Amino acid sequence: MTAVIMAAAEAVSVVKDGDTVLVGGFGMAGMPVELIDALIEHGAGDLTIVSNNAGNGDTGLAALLAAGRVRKVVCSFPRQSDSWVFDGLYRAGKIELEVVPQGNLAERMRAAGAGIGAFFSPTGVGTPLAEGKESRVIDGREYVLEYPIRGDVALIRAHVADRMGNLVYRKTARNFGPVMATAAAVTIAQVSRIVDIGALDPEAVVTPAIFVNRLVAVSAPAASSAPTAPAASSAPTAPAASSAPADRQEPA
Amino acid sequence: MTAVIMAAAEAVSVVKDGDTVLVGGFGMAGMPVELIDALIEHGAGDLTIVSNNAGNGDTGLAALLAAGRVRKVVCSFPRQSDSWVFDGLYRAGKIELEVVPQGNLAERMRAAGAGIGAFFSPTGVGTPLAEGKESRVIDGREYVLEYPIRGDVALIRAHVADRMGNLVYRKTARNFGPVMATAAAVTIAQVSRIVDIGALDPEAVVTPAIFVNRLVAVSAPAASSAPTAPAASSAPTAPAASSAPADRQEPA
Amino acid sequence: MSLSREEMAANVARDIPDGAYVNLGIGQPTTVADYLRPGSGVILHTENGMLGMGPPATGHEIDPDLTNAGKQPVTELPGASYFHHADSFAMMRGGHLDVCVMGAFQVSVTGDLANWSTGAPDAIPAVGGAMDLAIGAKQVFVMMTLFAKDGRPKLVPECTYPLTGRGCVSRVYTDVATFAIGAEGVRVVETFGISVEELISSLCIPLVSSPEI
Amino acid sequence: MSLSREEMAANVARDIPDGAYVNLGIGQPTTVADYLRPGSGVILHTENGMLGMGPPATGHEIDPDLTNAGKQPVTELPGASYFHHADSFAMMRGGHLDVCVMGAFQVSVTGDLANWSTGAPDAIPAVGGAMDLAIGAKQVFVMMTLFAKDGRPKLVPECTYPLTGRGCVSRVYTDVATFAIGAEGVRVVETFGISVEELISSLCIPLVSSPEI
Repeated sequence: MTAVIMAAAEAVSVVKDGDTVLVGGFGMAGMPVELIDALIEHGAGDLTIVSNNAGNGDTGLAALLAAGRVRKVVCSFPRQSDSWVFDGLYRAGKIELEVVPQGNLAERMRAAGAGIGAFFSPTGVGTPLAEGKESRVIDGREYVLEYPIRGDVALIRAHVADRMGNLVYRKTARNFGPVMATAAAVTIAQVSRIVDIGALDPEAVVTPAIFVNRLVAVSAPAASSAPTAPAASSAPTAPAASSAPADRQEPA
Repeated sequence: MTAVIMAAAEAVSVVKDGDTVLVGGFGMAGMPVELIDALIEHGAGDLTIVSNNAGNGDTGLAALLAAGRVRKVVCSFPRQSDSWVFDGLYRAGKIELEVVPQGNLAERMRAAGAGIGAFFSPTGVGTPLAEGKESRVIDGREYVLEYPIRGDVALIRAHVADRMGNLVYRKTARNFGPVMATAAAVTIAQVSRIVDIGALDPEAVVTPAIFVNRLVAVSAPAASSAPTAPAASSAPTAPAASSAPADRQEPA
Repeated sequence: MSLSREEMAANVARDIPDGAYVNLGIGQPTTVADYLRPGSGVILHTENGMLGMGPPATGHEIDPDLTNAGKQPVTELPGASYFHHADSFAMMRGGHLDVCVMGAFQVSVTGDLANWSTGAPDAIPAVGGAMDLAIGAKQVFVMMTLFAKDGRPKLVPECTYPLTGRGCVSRVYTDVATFAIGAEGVRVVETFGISVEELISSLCIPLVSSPEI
Repeated sequence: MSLSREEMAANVARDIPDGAYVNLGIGQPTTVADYLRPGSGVILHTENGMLGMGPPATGHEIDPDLTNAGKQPVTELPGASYFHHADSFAMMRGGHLDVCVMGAFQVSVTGDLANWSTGAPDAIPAVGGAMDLAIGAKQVFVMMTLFAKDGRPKLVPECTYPLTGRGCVSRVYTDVATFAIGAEGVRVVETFGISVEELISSLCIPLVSSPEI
């Protein structure tokens, strides 16, 4: 079935207690803030959240965590300068954490979407994140066996959709969206604009409609002040962090 | 290094006797005919060719086979209505054949390009093409372990390149090109047109320049009478087969 | 009266849900597109990298860069998208297609499919995307005559030809009957010019009948 | 005189070949971009899905949809391309990047890298893309002070901190010396305000010197 256009509240009502929810975004770029707000309102709990980070500031994913709805976070980088909500829950023993190298995180979801049962990954060999995992030497190189990560629901943010559900993204806000869309039983995409069928260039569609079940138009997404025209590259009008701190522990 | 623009003869001179060469195309769509012609002229032999088909008619891949340069073909579908060159060589015992299900063929090259050591594939389980291969039940479903296919060289055809080597394709001529570009040590792309850096939409680039080593401009590729403007969809001017026969054995 | 190929294609088309994402195999299954209800919203996938495939191209529409899996020129519908082969087969293998329709040499009572090789020693093996489609689509519909030219049934206790996929076929559309294959075995959904009793006596397999027959 | 961070970054930049595809890690390594020769043709990759990343964005250029791996606003250069996360990491893991530059807590004489965790029991583990970069790039350059704040060397016989990747580091750029790690062990390429003898006595590892030193 092609995508169905609906309001955020209706769209996220498919999420059930105990579900695994894939949440797009790299920091706030590509984060479906309005869908997460609707999910908080919806009330489903005991969730496992798969996302690159574990929330920034007090909005989006951080707000979902603060509302006590999340049992476990699977991510590559929970600890950031503004991840105080997660940090507090984690230190209080109120949330589980599975840290996955970012490439394994992306590839494990890709595997779920592509029907791959498991794959031998080059990443993490000889590190604590490979402990207890099956490994194998292939052609002289050691690999670790990694399994798919599937979602019951994916919440992603794209830029423009057509009414069928074909999606294009905008710059680095693309990040995990296209992969997560393939890996969940139900994919809900928040977009800035929905255009008529035929308005997107078939050569430039990034996520084909087959991967998108529900579309939610959010004309002024909180996570982005991006212009709404697909080809526009002019400056956004809303203010943005002018000197975001580095989010990794700096070892040097 | 960004891609270097050169003539076909110079571009393919990198191919050595005994190399594995990935050749793009699905039938003639996306087949880099001029690069193959140059490879025949170049003279390298004892080649292993990885391609979806094993040549059509008497040009392109079929001509390379007819010239006696190919030791082995790895493909999903050698037998077609117009694959007489391959058929003759095969029946005469003059060429080796490894038949790979088309999805495994694509995914094995993708694995090579993505650094995956091996993967458990759902395809082929319980069939003769899985015989002798390792299998495993994961989450109640059986899979077969498949290994990467790497190329020494990939010969592909795209539509437009910029001078860095970023590529866009045209319609279903895209097929194996983007995957093969990632899976070979040296990727040579034949394109209809080379444009200035900045002329391609960064959101619509299909093969980033990092995967392309050599660019060959062929203004009127023999395999296609496609218009050269990227967005054009007007009618081609050259004649084409109006009723191509089905290329699969029809079991019904 | 047994059905013509066109009538079989119409039967398959009737069972494809509105809005489904569908892959039609090369040869006979391709003709199913002709019988889809206008406005059904069915979206066709072709393995060579496209969703939203339109009817065959004719005359000035013919474009060598736009073909179907049978390498025949086709057209593009509004809302189409193009993608590369690994993405196309990930779509298939990852279970995203609702229905695929294929021909067959044999289908077994447990839904095993044999449609790529007769195992003849002099045949050149060729499989294409059949094995990926067989295991990937949510539902695999087979379209075939029920009996081979030599009269032997093609719906069999166990396939004797090399398999394409195991336990993957859910419906079999033939010229004399339509069958559903599920946990309960093979069920006769409809017959054409033949009674269920005649079917049972001509096939060497256990059959259950739908109540309405 | 030992080098400033800026001088270390300049040293790294000097060794990046023209036209290379390069990933600069978060923090100090990001500053290497400032020292690339204009016209070097070096193309920057950022793990969050872009090749052809430009300098930091300022003022009206700032776009929340265009950031680097450190989530700082950046710009786009002509010839850029965007791709999704699986493609971006396939690019890294598949060995397509020529060079990556990262910081480190420790590097071992065999090129093991430890840069994601001190193993402190109260630390919240977080790895990001470091492990993928470490094993994926053709060359891994490390940029760090040679001694920790407590004076202990960070170039060590064996890493005591949890590993990021095994045997992956090929060059170590520090404030007092630059090292190359290869089959022959650790070679001192250049020293800054310190003699090779002093280096040897302050590090507990075997060192070979380049002839030119």
